[in-house]
Amino acid sequence: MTTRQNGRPSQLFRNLNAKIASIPMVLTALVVFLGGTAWTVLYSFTSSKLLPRLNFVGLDQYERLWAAPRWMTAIENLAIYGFLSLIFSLVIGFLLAALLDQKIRFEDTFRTIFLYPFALSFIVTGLIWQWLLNPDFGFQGVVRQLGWESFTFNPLYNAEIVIYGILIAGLWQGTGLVMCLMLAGLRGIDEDIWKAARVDGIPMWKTYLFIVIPMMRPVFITTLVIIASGIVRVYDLVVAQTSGGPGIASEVPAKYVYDYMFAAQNLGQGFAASTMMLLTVAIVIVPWAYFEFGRRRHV
Amino acid sequence: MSDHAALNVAAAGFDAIAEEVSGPRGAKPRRVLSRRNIFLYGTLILIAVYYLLPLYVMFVTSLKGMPEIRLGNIFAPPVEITFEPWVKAWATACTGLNCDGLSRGFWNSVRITVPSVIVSIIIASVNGYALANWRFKGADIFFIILIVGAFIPYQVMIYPIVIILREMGLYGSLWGLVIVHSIFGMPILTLLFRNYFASVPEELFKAARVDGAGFWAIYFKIMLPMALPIFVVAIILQVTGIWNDFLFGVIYTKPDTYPMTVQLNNIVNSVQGVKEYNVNMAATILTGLVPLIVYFASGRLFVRGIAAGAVKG
Amino acid sequence: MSSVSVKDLSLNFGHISVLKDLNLDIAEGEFLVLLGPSGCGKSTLLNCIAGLLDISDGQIFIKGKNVTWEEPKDRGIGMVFQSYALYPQMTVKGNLTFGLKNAGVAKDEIERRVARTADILQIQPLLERKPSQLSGGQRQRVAIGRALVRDVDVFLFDEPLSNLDAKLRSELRVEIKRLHQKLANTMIYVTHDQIEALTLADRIAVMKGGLIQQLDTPHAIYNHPVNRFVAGFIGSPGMNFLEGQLETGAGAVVKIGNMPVPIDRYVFSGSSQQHTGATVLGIRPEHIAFGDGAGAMPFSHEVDIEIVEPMGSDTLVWTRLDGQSLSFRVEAERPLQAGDRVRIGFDPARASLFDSATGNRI
Amino acid sequence: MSSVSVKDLSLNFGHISVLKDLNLDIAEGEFLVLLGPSGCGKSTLLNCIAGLLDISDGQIFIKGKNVTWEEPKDRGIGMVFQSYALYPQMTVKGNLTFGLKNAGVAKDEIERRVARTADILQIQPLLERKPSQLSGGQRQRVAIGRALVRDVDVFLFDEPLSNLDAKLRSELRVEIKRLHQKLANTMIYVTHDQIEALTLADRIAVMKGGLIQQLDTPHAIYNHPVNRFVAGFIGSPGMNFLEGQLETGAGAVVKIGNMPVPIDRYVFSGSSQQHTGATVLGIRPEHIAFGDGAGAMPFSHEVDIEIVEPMGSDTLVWTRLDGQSLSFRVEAERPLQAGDRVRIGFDPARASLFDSATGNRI
Amino acid sequence: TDLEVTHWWTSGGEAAAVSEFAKAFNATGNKWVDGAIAGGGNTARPVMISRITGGDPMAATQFNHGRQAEELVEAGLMRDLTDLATKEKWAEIVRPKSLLDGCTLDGKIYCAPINIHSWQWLWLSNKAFEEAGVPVPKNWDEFVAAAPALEKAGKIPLAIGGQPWQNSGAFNVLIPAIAGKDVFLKVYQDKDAEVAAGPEIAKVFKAADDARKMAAKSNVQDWNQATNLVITGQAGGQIMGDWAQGEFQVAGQVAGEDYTCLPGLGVNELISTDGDAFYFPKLDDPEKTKAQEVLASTMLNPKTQVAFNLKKGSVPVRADVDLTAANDCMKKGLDILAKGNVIPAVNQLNTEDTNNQLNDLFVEFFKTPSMTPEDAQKRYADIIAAAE
Ligand SMILES: Nc1ncnc2c1ncn2[C@@H]1O[C@H](COP(=O)(O)OP(=O)(O)OP(=O)(O)O)[C@@H](O)[C@H]1O
Ligand SMILES: Nc1ncnc2c1ncn2[C@@H]1O[C@H](COP(=O)(O)OP(=O)(O)OP(=O)(O)O)[C@@H](O)[C@H]1O
Ligand SMILES: [Mg+2]
Ligand SMILES: [Mg+2]
Repeated sequence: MTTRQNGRPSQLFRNLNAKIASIPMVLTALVVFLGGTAWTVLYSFTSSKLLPRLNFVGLDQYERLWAAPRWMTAIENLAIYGFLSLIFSLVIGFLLAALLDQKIRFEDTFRTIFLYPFALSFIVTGLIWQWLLNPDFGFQGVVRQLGWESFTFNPLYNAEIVIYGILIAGLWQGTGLVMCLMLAGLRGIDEDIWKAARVDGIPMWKTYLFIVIPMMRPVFITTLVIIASGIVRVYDLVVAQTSGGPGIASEVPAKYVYDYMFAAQNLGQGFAASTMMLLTVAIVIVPWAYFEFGRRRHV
Repeated sequence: MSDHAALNVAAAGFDAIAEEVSGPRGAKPRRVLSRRNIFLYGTLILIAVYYLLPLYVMFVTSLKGMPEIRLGNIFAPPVEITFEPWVKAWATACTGLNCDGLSRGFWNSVRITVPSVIVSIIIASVNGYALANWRFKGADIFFIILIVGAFIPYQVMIYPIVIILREMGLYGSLWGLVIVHSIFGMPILTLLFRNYFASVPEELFKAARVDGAGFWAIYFKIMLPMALPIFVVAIILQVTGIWNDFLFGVIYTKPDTYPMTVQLNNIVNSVQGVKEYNVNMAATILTGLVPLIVYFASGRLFVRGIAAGAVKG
Repeated sequence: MSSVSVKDLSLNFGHISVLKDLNLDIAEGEFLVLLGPSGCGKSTLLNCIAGLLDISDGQIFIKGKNVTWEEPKDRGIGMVFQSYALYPQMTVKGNLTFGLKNAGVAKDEIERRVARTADILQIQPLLERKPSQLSGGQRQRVAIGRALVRDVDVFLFDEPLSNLDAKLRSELRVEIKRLHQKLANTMIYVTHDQIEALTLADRIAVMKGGLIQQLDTPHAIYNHPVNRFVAGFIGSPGMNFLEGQLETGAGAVVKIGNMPVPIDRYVFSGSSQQHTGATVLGIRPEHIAFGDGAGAMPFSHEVDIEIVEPMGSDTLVWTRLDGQSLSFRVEAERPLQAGDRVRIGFDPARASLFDSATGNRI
Repeated sequence: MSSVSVKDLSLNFGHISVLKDLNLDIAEGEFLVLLGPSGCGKSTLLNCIAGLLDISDGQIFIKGKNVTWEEPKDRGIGMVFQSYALYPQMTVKGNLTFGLKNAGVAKDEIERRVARTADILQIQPLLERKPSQLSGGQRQRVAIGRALVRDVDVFLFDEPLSNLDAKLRSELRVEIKRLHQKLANTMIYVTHDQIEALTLADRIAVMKGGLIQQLDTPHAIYNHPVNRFVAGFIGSPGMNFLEGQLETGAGAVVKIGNMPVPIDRYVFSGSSQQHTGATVLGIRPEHIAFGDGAGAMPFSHEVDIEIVEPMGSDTLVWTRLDGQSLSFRVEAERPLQAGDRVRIGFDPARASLFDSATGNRI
Repeated sequence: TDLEVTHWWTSGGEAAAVSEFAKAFNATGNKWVDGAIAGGGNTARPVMISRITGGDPMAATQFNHGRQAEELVEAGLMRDLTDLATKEKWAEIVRPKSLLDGCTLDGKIYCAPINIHSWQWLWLSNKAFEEAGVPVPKNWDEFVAAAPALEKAGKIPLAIGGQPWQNSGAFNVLIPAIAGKDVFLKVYQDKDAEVAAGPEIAKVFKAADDARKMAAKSNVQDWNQATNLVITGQAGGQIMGDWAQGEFQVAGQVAGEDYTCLPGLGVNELISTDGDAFYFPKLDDPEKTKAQEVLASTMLNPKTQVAFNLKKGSVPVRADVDLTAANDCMKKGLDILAKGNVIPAVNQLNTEDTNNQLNDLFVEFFKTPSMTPEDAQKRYADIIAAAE
């Protein structure tokens, strides 16, 4: 190893500019995300109320969390909402993209129509759909006015199905982006694959199902990350549409966190809840992120 | 042409003549109203109606008077068009003692959005560039943390960020808010930029290094001019995201500088007797107008940019 | 009966006319190569024949049947693509059988055909692998297999070898040739590599700008190109072109600068009398004699060697004649160096003359 | 003094060792070609020399100066990339001057150098165009110009021609050769095209798996490959390999099947006594005589023609000897057909013998 | 000097009341910068807390006094008003004394109480009962009995907004009304879980069960939307604090004529002494610090107190003001107050955490018909047992 002494400069100062330029990212990652998370986890073991204080109470906050019916409802809702919204966004987004990919006229117009809700915030989305689903003025009211008196479509006021009412709004807002991603993915598929399938006499739907979709794996993964990160954080939509009601039927974890941190002034409880959320996310995401971004190198 | 070939042509010519009379010729006829087209466009139009309905209802409602709303059908066009809700939403709706509607919030939103978009995009694009092209040791770890950070509910971070900003002495200033937006825009934007710059041929980067360009020279002179599509995507995402933000806007500003969304919330949630749906809808449309215009104007670029940056995992 | 026949085919993309009134007849069992520079419409023509593009005008017959409006799968064709276009998530076997299953072919028949195909292409050991686990050459073989297994009469190849490296390319070229000898199917093969065209084809259609320039046997195209474009496109190292003046009359000559090249033994396509004036004389590097033999040629001259390019099996030497660049081929063993002065010569009977203005052979 | 010198260079990507203890000395003004199959580490080596990759171990000297840890710009090199890597948003002139401006070269000096470079490469009319408005060959020229304008001693080329079509490739090859003759700079040129290597190189380094297999003149590499890999890699159409048994003693022979090939005139690299047993005999297609001359050769045999590949200037004929595939080259004019029975022969002195197990020349 | 004041009073009556403060403060030559945040305390409080802890505080901010701001005071972020209070003799003029106690920590006063609110009111629409053909009830039991008639007339018997605090609030009103003051104190002051699980509270749950059946059809969110249902005669009644009176007033309705108010639900005439208070975060700017004092004393100024409370529908914190302008309902309240029939406010007894748990429980109870009163009571007792 004589060469090592041959003036190999310190690794620290190689690409110094790149490192300097990355400081905002490094700080954000370390101080805000990692630090903030660690801070949150730490205080979840305390009985902090309005202000964070280090009076440790062990796992009390967690015990209480898992005994709280509202938390359980929130988890259940997130599971239903998350699962369905994942499935439906992907399916609808893909179907829309596939429709638009048929060399249709006015593609731009249709695409813009499907995409524009994405420009609106969840708050606005929630408000619109609250209004459309209002039993007196909305769909139900209109159908009843048309003479079908017994028609009932009242998701926001029926605890059993309220989460689906939120899902409708969420899908309306988000599928456009999914469509866009899928469309980009479809356009990236080698034209020859389509030709090969046509020569083989494979019907269109089979080509999509068995050939194209499996080829779009990276697009699906990117999309999945984007949708999933939105789902975990879903809050504004629920607040704007139902405020968690009726009762606690449409509570979600992020709202639980928020309410306990600020309304109930029980930071410890809020932090415990958010730690649980983070833990779940981490279990799913970290291995994936490592696999996806950590190991692969672009040559 | 050799004889051999000429013979072939002649022989084939005879076969063909008989068929030519009967057989199909030219482009395959395509009926405009084929079953496929009816299905395709039918479906598309139906879905388009579904997507447009809320916008339509908002718009129609905002042009009606309250009595008409209470009695009528939300889908019916207004019998009597009134612009009063718009005027009220923009200029006179009250929150507490402030009765100037959304008007004040508009410029506040602009003042918040413009620097936030610029700063967050600069930071993210430099990050993406450093990650894609200068891969120094450990960079990926930070990136993974960043990506995982995209899943953290914003609410959880309010406290830590309040503390961080307080320690930096930036709490309550515009720059504090800009930093917050940069932080929360960073994961997705960095991902976009990183993917985009990774798709730029590495040789270009190498050529620039041989040409003696350093980190910044390559960024500004080589990468930036080529990254237009992805910048469009980033700008669109950030403009809409920051414009639509409520949580940070309300926490990190003051009444004088409340963005439009906060005022929208105030108008919509300050119920005075009955809900004035028409004013709410007008206010909602007004607030959403900027992002909507951005989308309608640049949808095509958005799709192209997405294709360039987002899809390559 | 011709196997594939294209009549007055036109194809436009919007306002751009890509193929113009094209006619082509391919005999049963013939190996036809479509050769031409990039963008000349080769793939477009192939796609029209396959039914993958809707033509604008004209008719297409396959085995005497008018298939102008038929779906690709009903045309009795198999196609091999440049990028292989294998279904990446299916095994090799899956790739081979997917089309057959769709067509409802019976199970044991599928097995039989897969076995036969795998046998012909020697891909049995690969049947359970995914395309990503194959080398380029293996992928190409599987792509051919996918066409083969369909048991069709006409094979269409769209630059099937251009993604491979030179070594593999020459190996697979031989395999395709063997395959054709074994199967005796009609094959239409698109390439822009003239070596492939020359080695594989029964006949070559040289295309340019959506038109067929020349349709003939490799030999005819190589030795009697109808115009300067074809002459230059075929042959590597390429034909030398020398600008000159054709002077007919007593002892017709082409004057290169002030050197007269006697062309009385040249066979004009029309009558030589029609042509005088600016002419291009084309002569292939291997038809230029050098050293001892050169002096015996009807035309010979002394030149300075500029560049020597040893190519292993032989050596290409660059020189200038009347200031115009000229290359000739010598055996690898000749000890030549840049700067040497040597005598070269050629027989104008082996040359081609083209009209300077139109580029057509005269 | 050697111009570029690489000592014990190693490079690992993570756990994968790509270059292993590599040594290389390149003389002033030499044209060295790095040749090898895809993935063998050619580009990696070039990038190490250019300073674009951090090496794991070893040292690099350019003009006697240890540049192991220098920045690329400080190494006095110019580099030309496979994909041209022109800055798409700058004009040609912008591309040429970018590096000079970065280095703070004075304005009139920049103008002077650009003018000179444009002159050498004849790209004056293109200076104001954007790369997207250039043809492939023009882009390549600009890419070379970008290296040229830097006025450096060492040029690095990474497969600069592989994106071009065959015609253009052979033209530009000649231009690069001319350029080298004019500038007399040191050039290191990466390619996997053996024709390029043979025509351009003063010396060729044949690489495989991160190791240099043979470093020698084109002639030596073509005629005396050190192992079967080099032998097979160089030459197109490729060398024929015939498996056989080496039997030494009175009149050494290699037995191909039951045909004895006398090899008493073959020059062994070591002592022939050391070798017996399984041996591969390599013979190039152009060294196989055919027809009248064949009988006179030390070894000759009658074979059936399987495939005839006319390649324009000459024809490649495929046959079998002892069931093993064998090709030989004949002039284009010979009227041969598959199925013909002919006599072929060769002089074992022109063959190469390899150990079957190790592949090394014996 | 400009002072920014944050609060969440954005309904019609509330805004009118706030403007009285602003007018009075502006009259002192300063300027009231209004920082209303709509959406109730849950939206506004995080903003306030963040800004105070973040070091960019407003000049004054509303909090329900009680325990909400305790920690901020302990952290030294709030201004000590003791000097001002001594000078202006708050201890003497503010009644009941418990209000000032709520502002006091370690003998120092940190906030200015501005009104007395009581929760224990049942508001009834005379018009609704007229249309249903039944007399206006005089107490809870009559009200429950009248429910079927109201329903038949197509009216919602009881209007309750969907927000959690309205549901738990209604329940907390039912406790003293049905089970009496002692039980109320045992549960909330002593946190006696046994009582909470006992038969007295079971009766309250029965009543709550009635209430939720009557409220099944009320589809509104905000409390004032619910009040509006009563004002327009679409609903029979609403259990809501005295702030509802502001809405009746804004709508131009007259107590006794258009609507009827029953304190303590007409059963036990008790009222609580909730109240709003303003806190004054510490500021660096001495000008503003001085102005804060002016603001505090303006708020407690007798004239401002009257003007504000008349609009707000609450009772002034000082006894020495002229309330002849007060209406029927407010007078009833003043009477009860004078008699001393007061109970402490739930807010003062419970932490926000406990309140929030109660909110969760009752919003679920009121909106989930399948949840039995027994189950709910069990959970109720658990929450009381765990409360501090
Ligand atoms: N979908 C299309 N729309 C418009 N023009 C097209 C389309 N497809 C091909 N073209 C044009 O038609 C011409 C012929 O294209 P084609 O693909 O047939 O060329 P090619 O001979 O196969 O070239 P290559 O050797 O590069 O594959 C080109 O000029 C091309 O630009
Ligand atoms: N950044 C990298 N990380 C890991 N492995 C790499 C990287 N770059 C190259 N390699 C590996 O190093 C080996 C040599 O690569 P290199 O690019 O030098 O090959 P090459 O000889 O230039 O091939 P080609 O002719 O295809 O350009 C390859 O096996 C490649 O997979
Ligand atoms: Mg093509
Ligand atoms: Mg390489």
